[in-house]
Amino acid sequence: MATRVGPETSHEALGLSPDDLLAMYRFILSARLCDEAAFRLNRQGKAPFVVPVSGHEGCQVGTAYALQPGSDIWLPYYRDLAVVLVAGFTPKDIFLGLFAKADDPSSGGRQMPSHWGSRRLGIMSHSSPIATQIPHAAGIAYAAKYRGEKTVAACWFGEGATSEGDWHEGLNFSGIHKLPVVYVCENNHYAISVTQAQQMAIENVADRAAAYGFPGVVVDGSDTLACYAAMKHAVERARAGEGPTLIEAKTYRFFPHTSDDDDRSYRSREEVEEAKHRDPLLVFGRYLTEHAIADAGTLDAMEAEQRAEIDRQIDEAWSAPDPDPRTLEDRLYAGGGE
Amino acid sequence: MATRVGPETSHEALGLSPDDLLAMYRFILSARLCDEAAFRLNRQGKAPFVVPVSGHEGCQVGTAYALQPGSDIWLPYYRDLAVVLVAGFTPKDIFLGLFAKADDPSSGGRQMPSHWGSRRLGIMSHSSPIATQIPHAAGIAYAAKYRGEKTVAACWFGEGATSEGDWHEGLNFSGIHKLPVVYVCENNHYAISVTQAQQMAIENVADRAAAYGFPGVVVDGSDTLACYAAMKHAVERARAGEGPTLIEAKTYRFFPHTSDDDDRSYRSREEVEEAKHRDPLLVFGRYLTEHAIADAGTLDAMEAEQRAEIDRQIDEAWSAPDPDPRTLEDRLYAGGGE
Amino acid sequence: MTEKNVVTAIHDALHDEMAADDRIVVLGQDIGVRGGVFRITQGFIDEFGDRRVIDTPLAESMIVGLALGMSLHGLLPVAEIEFADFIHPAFDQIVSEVARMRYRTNGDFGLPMVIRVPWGGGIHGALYHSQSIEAFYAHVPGLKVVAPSTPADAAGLLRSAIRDPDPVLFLEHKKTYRLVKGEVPDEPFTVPIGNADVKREGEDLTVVAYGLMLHQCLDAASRLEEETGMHAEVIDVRTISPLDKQTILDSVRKTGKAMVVYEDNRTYGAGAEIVATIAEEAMFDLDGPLLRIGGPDVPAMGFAASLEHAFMPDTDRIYQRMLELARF
Amino acid sequence: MTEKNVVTAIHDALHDEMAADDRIVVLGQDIGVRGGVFRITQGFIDEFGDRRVIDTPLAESMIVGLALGMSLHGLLPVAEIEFADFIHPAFDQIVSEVARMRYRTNGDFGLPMVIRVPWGGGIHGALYHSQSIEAFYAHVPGLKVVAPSTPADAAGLLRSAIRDPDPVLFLEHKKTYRLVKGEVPDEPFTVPIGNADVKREGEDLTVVAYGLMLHQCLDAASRLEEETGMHAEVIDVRTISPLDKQTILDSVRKTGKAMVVYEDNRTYGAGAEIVATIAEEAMFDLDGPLLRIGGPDVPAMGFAASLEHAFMPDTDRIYQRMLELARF
Ligand SMILES: Cc1ncc(C[n+]2csc(CCOP(=O)(O)OP(=O)(O)O)c2C)c(N)n1
Ligand SMILES: Cc1ncc(C[n+]2csc(CCOP(=O)(O)OP(=O)(O)O)c2C)c(N)n1
Ligand SMILES: [Mg+2]
Ligand SMILES: [Mg+2]
Repeated sequence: MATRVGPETSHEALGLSPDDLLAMYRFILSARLCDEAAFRLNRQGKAPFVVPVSGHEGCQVGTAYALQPGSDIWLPYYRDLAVVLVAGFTPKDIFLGLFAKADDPSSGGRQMPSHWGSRRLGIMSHSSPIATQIPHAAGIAYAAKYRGEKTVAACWFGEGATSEGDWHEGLNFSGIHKLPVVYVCENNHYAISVTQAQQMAIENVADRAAAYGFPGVVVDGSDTLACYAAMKHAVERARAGEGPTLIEAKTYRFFPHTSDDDDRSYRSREEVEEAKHRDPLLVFGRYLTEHAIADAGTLDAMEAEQRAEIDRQIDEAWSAPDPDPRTLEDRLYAGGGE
Repeated sequence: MATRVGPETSHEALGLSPDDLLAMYRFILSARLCDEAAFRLNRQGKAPFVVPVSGHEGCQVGTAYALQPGSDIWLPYYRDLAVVLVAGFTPKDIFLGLFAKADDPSSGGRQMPSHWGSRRLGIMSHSSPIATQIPHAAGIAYAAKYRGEKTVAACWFGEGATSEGDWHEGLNFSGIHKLPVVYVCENNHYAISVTQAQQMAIENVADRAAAYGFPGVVVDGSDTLACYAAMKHAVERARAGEGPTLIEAKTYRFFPHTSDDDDRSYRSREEVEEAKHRDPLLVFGRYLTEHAIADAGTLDAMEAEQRAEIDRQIDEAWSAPDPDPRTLEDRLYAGGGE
Repeated sequence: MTEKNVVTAIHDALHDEMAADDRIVVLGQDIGVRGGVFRITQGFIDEFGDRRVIDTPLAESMIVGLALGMSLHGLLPVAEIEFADFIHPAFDQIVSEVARMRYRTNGDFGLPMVIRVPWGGGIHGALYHSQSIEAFYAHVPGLKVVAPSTPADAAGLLRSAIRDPDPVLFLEHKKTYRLVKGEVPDEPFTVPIGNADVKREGEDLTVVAYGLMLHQCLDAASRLEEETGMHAEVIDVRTISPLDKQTILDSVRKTGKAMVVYEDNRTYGAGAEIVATIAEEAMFDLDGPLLRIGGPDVPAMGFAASLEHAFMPDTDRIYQRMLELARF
Repeated sequence: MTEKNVVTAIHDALHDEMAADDRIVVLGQDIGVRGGVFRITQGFIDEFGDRRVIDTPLAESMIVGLALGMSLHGLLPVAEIEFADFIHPAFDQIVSEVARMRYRTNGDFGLPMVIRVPWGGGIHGALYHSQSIEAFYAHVPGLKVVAPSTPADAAGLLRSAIRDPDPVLFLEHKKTYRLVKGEVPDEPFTVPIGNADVKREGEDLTVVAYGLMLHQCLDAASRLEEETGMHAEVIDVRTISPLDKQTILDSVRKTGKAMVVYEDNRTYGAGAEIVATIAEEAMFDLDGPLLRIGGPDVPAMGFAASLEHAFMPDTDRIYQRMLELARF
């Protein structure tokens, strides 16, 4: 059975400085503001397709912040806007993708928005088919171990992804070889409209870790520090050669699945409003003020400054060039076009 | 965690009559003799390909005997010679398949030997790709429940099969819908040469049932009655609408994987000989004599009579006609050729 | 007769079949309260209940394997794969299991079942929501592959597929869903699987297509008539496998010129078989080159409008090639 | 030069590459102490250890996905699928992931990796140990598909595949493994991917083939010469994708007659693309019909010797068609 981590009370115990906490808050805030801007642009007809993150920022930043940018490997899925911000994406990078511009670092405008990737940042490119990145994470972790590195691979996915065969096959291999990989399930209880009860007969995805011989951990996804604590421990285990961990963060998606979805058909407005009481942005903001890391004024100032900065970067992204149709057949194979 | 069943001491407690016990012994014996004959024919060049059962007969007959021939559904895999005997195959049916004759009930000589199937007997046809029949079992069980039948679907496979995505996907769905299906893993600790330790990081396959919300049971595969007891209980649960069970029978394969395999490269002769001390045929024979169900003489007589009968049926099968090459393109679609 | 778009035609035909035969169940992702991402099963859950309208876990191989099992035990499953791009995990179940059940049992078992799949580009779907998959499955003996292009054909072929004793892969081009409208008979009519259809008669050249490309070819053909007075005969393949060679060859023998148009990657695509068939069986009846127009050999189309547009064979390009060929 | 069969040629080339570059790892089922069911990795586990020779669980999608991850992180994986018939569960990983990594990242990521696959019939493999799979993968942009037919080509192409910056599906015909022997250079030579090879020169007709069929065509060609004095030019496709059109078209333009032979199900098979290419680009150079010989459109071959024999295109049938065409 999976263990539970948190609620986390003290950041000192986790070795997090006030600056760390402010940096984490800034990532959460910035992801939230990118989301709002993306939907605004969608309504303005400037962004045909948006994948929201709102509600997931806490568990994304909490887990991602425990990794080592530059050396560790990130395998996010489309929901992970906040993860890639921690990994090194700028809001401009996000919007270059949203507008499918030639300079979109993930795919040069070839993939849908939110299909992240960057060799430079160690963010592995993923596709739309769900759960295919799970065995990739195992392969990367195997290679890292083989090469004697201290690298850890971290892989994020939703609870729906756990139903795919690839998920099972990838976790099984990771357990057999005690690979340095951490699997993070962002359980928001819906796969588009399919409920968790229709997806699996169990309450905790983390309980499945037992089937693969490694620990499973359940954590409150709106408690950013609890997520950090769980991830920090899992990353330490992985680096120490003790093998994988499956972390399940219970979270909630505040917006429809994507800008193409209408969630009123499958969940009540009351349920959605109720969930917002555990908004990770509020919860973490409260922690900062209560622990005198920052006062309300500082946070408001940060928000204003972030807003302005993001709007500036959106303008830059918007005015960037579109992909040249003559590049359509380029880069299918090495040396194929520049 | 999986529960353990057995050792089973009293057949009365299981509602098995002496005749039942003798029938079960006959199936085990007959499967064993078919195996020996098949290898003899292989050496004589009359059977190009043989898949042995020896070692597995106890768990196969023990589990299969708890089903209702005629109404329940069988989804065996290639190792399950004894299962299909219980389901209604005659030795002649087995050898018609071994010789790839036109009257082979499974495929008319189209499939490899031991790829069982018979609509009349409710044995679902399977292919060579491992684990594909797992979701089929779920679909059949769903249909049976939908139609309000009391039918139970039983599905057998090796521990290697549990690594395939289809295995995970099929069990997951079965658990969600509490389907009337029983999954039986014949864990002989090898997938050809791949050991269980290379296949999974856990000791008991049955422990994986917890990931799907239904019970897992571990049983000694050489204890035929223990296997029967576990299956009987699982079938009752299924009929009562309480959902699936995963039974894991710990067993051993006495011969190479197939007549094409050479197992000396991956396991010691000592290990094989050691395993034969728990030969289900001996164990069950001992039970019969110790409980005065039959004396040694009766069992020897039964063996002699079985041997003669099987040889007779082998001769019939051998002299049956080969498939007519002009039927090559028949029965691809309904109405395509007679 | 009622005018409908493709979505409504499929929705209504599926609905009426389900209402008439409770062996029919539908299964797939988001087909319940959500009514399917393309709204094909809108309202089904309320009318037929969740035992007949099954929201499955996120596992395509399982969806197909489950449907197979249901079919073996007396149901008539109609499975939906949310997008053609996501059918690939089910490749083994379809190729090794579904397509082979009857053949491998020498006719002992049969598998009446339908797999519905929204496919094709032109909807801003990028690399993984735009793919054509017909070439992979048309090559699989034991599986029938249909690809209607009009509301009436979609309704009639879906009924035939559901009533067929063998498995049918039913391809619905996403771009035609709401774009293409047409008259659909109100009675439960069927369109036979295995028959191509001459959608426009002509004597100057033969154009063979299916899916969205059929409509682009029809547009190009009208333009050809308006601007040059020449007449292209446009054939809608409709059933990709088994291929209706006769209808295609009869037309080619009549016009003496042929071109094949498809959206999928050109090389080793389904159009190759059609061209090869014409070359093998009617080469001496040709008095012009054999032309093929297909998508470029890159993975589907990019998300950027500029890339998507550059990928799709467009009416103008088709028209130009028609003109060359007709003038040849 | 040393005479070797195909198994030894592949074993030796793979061994030497691994000895020279420790980024290379092999993974698959039973490739460790068992040495692979066809003995390609015989002895590797002892020499290279179990970190470089990985016996995987029974999960093909995972094998391919794992290799992809290894390649992304600096290794050069050579994955083995035990039989081509069992590659289908990995279809999604190959089509959606392996083949698209470079394109979808606009060149940011590359995937040097090889997937070795024993394929083809004639070995009593029945429906699920005899399949041809080239048609499915040749159609996938981003993936290179090679199918050598001789020991030397197998060794040379395997080295090229391992050194290629992009993913290569490496098809090894099981029947040729021990049947076909030939001289193999002892130095680490390579055979370029993308070049077909004229295995026998001739001026009377062109015969295009690969795999086991190549050898049957060569036999038929010698018989044609002995019995009629006519000369067939036999082309070994070697790389199915990207297809070497030039070599094929040059030959067809020279001989004016062409036939394509393959073992796979005929319809929508790889041969269709070759025939279509010849029809589109060289029709006016032809002075005879375009012929195609392929396997029947049923799922692979039956286990019964009578059924297997009836399935495989045999030398005699190939010879008869050659004769007709040459005489045309
Ligand atoms: C193989 C595959 N099948 C179906 C889809 C369509 N699809 C896209 S997202 C999604 C739901 C995923 O849910 P979950 O894994 O819980 O992640 P969430 O969106 O809830 O964060 C589905 C079904 C897909 N992308 N890939
Ligand atoms: C998908 C697939 N991959 C590989 C194989 C080759 N193969 C045949 S049997 C086998 C081992 C199966 O082991 P297990 O499931 O434990 O059953 P056992 O033979 O031990 O009874 C393998 C790898 C196959 N048949 N199908
Ligand atoms: Mg979810
Ligand atoms: Mg086993």
